[in-house]
Amino acid sequence: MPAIDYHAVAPELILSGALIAVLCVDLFLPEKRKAWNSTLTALGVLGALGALFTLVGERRTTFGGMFVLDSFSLLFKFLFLAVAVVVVLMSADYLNDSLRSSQGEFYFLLLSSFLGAMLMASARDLLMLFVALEMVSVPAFLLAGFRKTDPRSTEAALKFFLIGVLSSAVMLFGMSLIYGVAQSTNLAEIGAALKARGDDPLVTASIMLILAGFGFKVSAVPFHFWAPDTYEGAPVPVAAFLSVASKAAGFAGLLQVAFLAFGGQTTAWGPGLAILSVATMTIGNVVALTQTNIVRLLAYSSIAHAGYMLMPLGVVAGQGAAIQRQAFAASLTYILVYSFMNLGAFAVVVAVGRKRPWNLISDYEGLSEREPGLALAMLFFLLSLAGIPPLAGFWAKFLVFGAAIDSGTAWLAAVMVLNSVVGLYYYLSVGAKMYLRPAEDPSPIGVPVPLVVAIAVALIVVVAVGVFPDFFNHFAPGATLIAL
Amino acid sequence: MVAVLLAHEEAHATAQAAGFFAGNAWLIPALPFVAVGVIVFFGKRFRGKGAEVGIAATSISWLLSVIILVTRYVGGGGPVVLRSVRWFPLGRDLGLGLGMRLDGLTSIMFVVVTTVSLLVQIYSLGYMHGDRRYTWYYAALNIFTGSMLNLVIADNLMQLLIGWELVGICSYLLIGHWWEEKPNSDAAIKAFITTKTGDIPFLIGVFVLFAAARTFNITEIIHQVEDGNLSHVTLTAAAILLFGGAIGKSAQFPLHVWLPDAMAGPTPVSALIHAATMVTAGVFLVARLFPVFEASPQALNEVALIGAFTMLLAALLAMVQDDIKRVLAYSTVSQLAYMMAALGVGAGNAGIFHLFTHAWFKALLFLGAGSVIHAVHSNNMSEMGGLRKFMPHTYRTFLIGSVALAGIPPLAGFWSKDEILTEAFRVGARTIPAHGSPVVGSIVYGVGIVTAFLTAFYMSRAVHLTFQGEYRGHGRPHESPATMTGPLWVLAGLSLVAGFAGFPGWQKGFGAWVGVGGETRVPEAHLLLIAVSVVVALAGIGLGRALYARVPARDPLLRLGWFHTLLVNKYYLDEFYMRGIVRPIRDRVSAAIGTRKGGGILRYLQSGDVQRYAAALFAGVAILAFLFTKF
Amino acid sequence: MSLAWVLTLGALLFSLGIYGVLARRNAVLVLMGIELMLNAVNVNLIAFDAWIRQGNATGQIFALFIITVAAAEVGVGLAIVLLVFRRRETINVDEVNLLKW
Amino acid sequence: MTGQEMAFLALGAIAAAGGVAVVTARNVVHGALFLVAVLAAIGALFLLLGAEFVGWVQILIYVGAIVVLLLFGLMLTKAPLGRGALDNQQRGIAAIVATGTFAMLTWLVWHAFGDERITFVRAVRTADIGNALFTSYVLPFEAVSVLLLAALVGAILLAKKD
Repeated sequence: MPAIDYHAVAPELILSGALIAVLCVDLFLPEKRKAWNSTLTALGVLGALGALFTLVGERRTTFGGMFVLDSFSLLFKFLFLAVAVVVVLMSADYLNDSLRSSQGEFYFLLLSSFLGAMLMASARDLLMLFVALEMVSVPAFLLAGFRKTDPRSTEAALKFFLIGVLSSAVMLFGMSLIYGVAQSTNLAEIGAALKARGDDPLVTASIMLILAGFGFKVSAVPFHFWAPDTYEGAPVPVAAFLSVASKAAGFAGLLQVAFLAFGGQTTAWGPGLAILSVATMTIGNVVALTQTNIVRLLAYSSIAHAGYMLMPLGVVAGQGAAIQRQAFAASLTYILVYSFMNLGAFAVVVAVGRKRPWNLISDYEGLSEREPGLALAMLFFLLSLAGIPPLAGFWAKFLVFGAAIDSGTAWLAAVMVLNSVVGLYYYLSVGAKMYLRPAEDPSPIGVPVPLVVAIAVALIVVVAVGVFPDFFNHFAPGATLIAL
Repeated sequence: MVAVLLAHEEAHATAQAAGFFAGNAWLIPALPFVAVGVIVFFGKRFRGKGAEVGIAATSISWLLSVIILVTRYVGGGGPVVLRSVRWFPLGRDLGLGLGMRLDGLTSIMFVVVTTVSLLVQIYSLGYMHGDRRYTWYYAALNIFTGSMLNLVIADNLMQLLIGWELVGICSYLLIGHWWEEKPNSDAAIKAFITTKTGDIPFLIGVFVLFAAARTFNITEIIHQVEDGNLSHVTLTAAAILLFGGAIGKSAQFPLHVWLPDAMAGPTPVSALIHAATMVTAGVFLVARLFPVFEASPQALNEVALIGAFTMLLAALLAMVQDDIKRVLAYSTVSQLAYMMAALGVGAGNAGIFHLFTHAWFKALLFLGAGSVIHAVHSNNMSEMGGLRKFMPHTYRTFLIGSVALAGIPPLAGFWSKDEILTEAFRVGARTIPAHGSPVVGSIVYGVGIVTAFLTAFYMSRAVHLTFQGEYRGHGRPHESPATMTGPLWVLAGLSLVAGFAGFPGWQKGFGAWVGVGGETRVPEAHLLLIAVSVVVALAGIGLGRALYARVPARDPLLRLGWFHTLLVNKYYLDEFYMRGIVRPIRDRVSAAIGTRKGGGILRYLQSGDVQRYAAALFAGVAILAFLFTKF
Repeated sequence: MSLAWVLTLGALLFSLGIYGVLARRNAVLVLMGIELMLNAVNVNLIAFDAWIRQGNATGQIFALFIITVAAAEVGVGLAIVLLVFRRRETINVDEVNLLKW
Repeated sequence: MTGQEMAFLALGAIAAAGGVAVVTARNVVHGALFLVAVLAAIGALFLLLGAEFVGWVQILIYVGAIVVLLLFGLMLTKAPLGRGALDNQQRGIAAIVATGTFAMLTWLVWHAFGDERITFVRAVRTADIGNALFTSYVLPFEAVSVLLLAALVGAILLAKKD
């Protein structure tokens, strides 16, 4: 029996402890003290973060190769925990209305989902990947329907659930076939077995079924339809969680599967993903142009960004190690940067939603008068999402662009540039509303401290990374799964 | 941050030899940005609400600019100073840096930008006094100044692009400064959309150049062009695409429509951004990448013809405007077109010389108009008249600006305009070798002469309608305070003398300092051509005087009949864009993808029916299967 | 016994599940379709497991996990369906379309 | 044809026919009962393939728990009867998609595994499964336990009236 490396799983253990603690403590909290749940959750996340710091630079394998701790998984775990902190900060105020009494369950489910995401980053086995994926999804289905009295919220949960379960069934079918072909569920062993086997239509079909499952998770076209409906209906912090942590978890899984298990089949999935990414960014951006609801706009924008993140994976087909590494780093960096800018935008939406719960874009008219700081922060997030230098989003796009150019697929780079211009229109139209239109109701909104902190964290990352993009060079290529 | 950047510096050898001021020219764009930080965070605590911070920073930048220009370039030029820090290395050969390329062109632009910015900021002390967003206004002006200076100093296209976008954003923000009134924010949005239309080809052009040269560095790109490493087709494509951006930014036909509407912004902003600096960015871009354009006669001809067409088109429109700022706006479009046309016929130095002189008298005219508007609270010349008595300083300076613009010697406009016309004539007459076609040279000369006549006419009209005759407005106008008239006199002085910088025959004159595309052609005087220009200008002024000396009850231009109607309606271009392009595209796009109102693909797919989503999911798997297995 | 026959049964159940998911409007029937698809996966896994004859029975364990997760999903799904029913008086999924475009 | 093959054919026929009945039944309760038949046949198939423990779990959990849950769901939501009430408009598309998927998957598996036979089937002892579950697979096992807890808590929260 293999000894268990408890240190390697310490962050996950702390997180599980925290979620059990939240569930139990909540039982004894009087109605007035329910807000303590958020403090407890935040402490748990910070504890896990602390444990994670002790693991920096380590490379450990435990549970028979099923759980691997390396720079890749560390990077994602830091991301997930940082996102968790921000989401908890966002939720603290949001939950103070009708949802007050079920705060304990909310944080419990949120932590379970984050625990799944943490496991996802380390999962090097199809079985583990599947369990982690479900662990991210199942609590998220429930969270999406958390506003029980709001028919839009229940509808969001239903759609999310049906499409989610359906795509995991599709993915599982692919996994079962891969298991049959490779006779193993370990990603590295699958990679070796598939390399030996060569081209086989069954293998490509299975890969495609598995990619469809991840396509749902990262909301790539045409697996994206649930996303706008669900984001709009779900509580805003949950939408933020879905568009950031859940999507990043999907990418964590996708990158591992693509490079570890299917690294020998790049010519089979590369071109397909390239076309998928083009469709994703184009449809996301074009449809975003017509939106009137800010959350829906951000949903389509997050679809478009999934396209940008997928693009590096689309250019690796038949490329050498250097390009593969570059593409990998580009995708990874994009996910990191996107997470913070999108989270920041959602945090602003939560803040504005305090007064205007319908989240219409027209609610942002004159925001610069009502809350100058909030408007400025939102402007920064929007500009970063649009890829305006010198903010973080620009560098992310630049890296992806560079990967496309260096791999000789300049047409993809051109499509991306055009898409960025389309994106600029709708991001800046929100900016123009904030700065160039009068406010209907000029009274200030009042942003509570946790939200200020959440926005500040995101803003600092977006601006700091924008000014010091070199930051990435310290770890992004180092976080290369592919030992090339 | 600066310190960190310097720590990683990869200084070029020239930087050491350049001397302190030139070596540290990066301070010039950096200072306004520092000021922005101070204004945004502490501005309201200052006595002057942040204005003094901006003015102080810009003054230092101005001083540095002048020192650099005088010590290095006046009297025959100095070596190009290159210096850069790597900002973000990437991949095999991608990489971005912050860099500076200090040459004659840069230092001239520095002086233009900082001087006008400084004067405008001083002027705004009076003009914007008591504005509700006063502090923010100064912050925006300083972001603009810093960004424009960054655009000018940039040694690579990415950095240039950053400046390019930032000045654009500042421009929209400042056009919409008084956004409480809807037309103002509409104008800002129109400016945004129109210039962005030009920016799309511009972006693609940058990437075409990058893909071909595999570098963003301007100096290296130019070297590669000169070594003949890049194919003719690539360069033509790149040049034409890049020119798209210049058309948008410098308001050339067919994207000129945003500039007149941009007059919705505060008048000092118009003087700074929409007359003297940002709109010249397009001209600057062509000059900066002149070797790229030079390598492609087709592209050069396009530049020249667009310029020739725009100058006439806009000058005609300027004749029929009642809003004094719109007269000046169309005049700006027309004069920018002169600069473009000059570049198009290969006379880069003449074009930049005109940019230089134009900045002074056009900023002067705008600020003068602002002073008038400040006094009578209206933009319409039909509500002015007789202001000469009430506002002597404004009148005199405005008159100087007008005469300079009309092209009467020895004022500034005469020298630069005449140099452009002479060069165009000589290209047409084949007396100098040119890259473009001689026919194009002749066209530019011919249209240029007609435009010169029109320019003199509309300025004469504007001066008469505004300052002569009887006052037709409300209340009793009064002269503006010294913070406003002071800058007017400074600019008037510059408008009087700036032209001598390019005195024909002066070996070490303007052309030698600037040397667009590395060329230092000494301007030559051609007495017959000078005589023609002067006669034409005097004729224009005379006609204006004849028609408007006594303010007629009915505008005599109405006698032009249908042509007048056409002009008043701006050739129906706005309607054409709206009905012919914007609306059909918008309708078709929204019909295709579907909006909350219309039907379409989106309405079918994103129908809200989750099982249709599921069907699409399987369709996706099928498409993937097709792509993957390549049946 | 031929492996491909068992796998064909898996493919058949999977396809029937797809039909159920796409064609049924009652949410509970849609869930049944999904159960069919998951069972198809289990059939594949067990068949491969028997064919591979490896000591650690990975396929069987995978199938166990799928059964467990499927149970959890059905629980969650029914809770959501009940919630929808309480708000809308219907569980026909094609009538639940407030959110669109 | 061996006995094992005959048994497989019989069970496969039950599962296939039951599957068709599940997705076409006009009465929701009948649909659920057909599902029981399919699941039981699959459970038996697992036993046949030597997966004893999984076979019994299949029958216990699916038939004993999941179907009962589904029936509760049907009862609580007053599901109507009849094809029009149970099927939506895209039946044709669904049929095409399902047929296409079946054809493609069948071709793929026969192409890849047409010659392979399950020759020797040894029953895996339940003890071995348990051993594996609590050694190499203990991490996913624990993870699934958290998942079940989350599903439980969340489902109760959503389903309870308040």
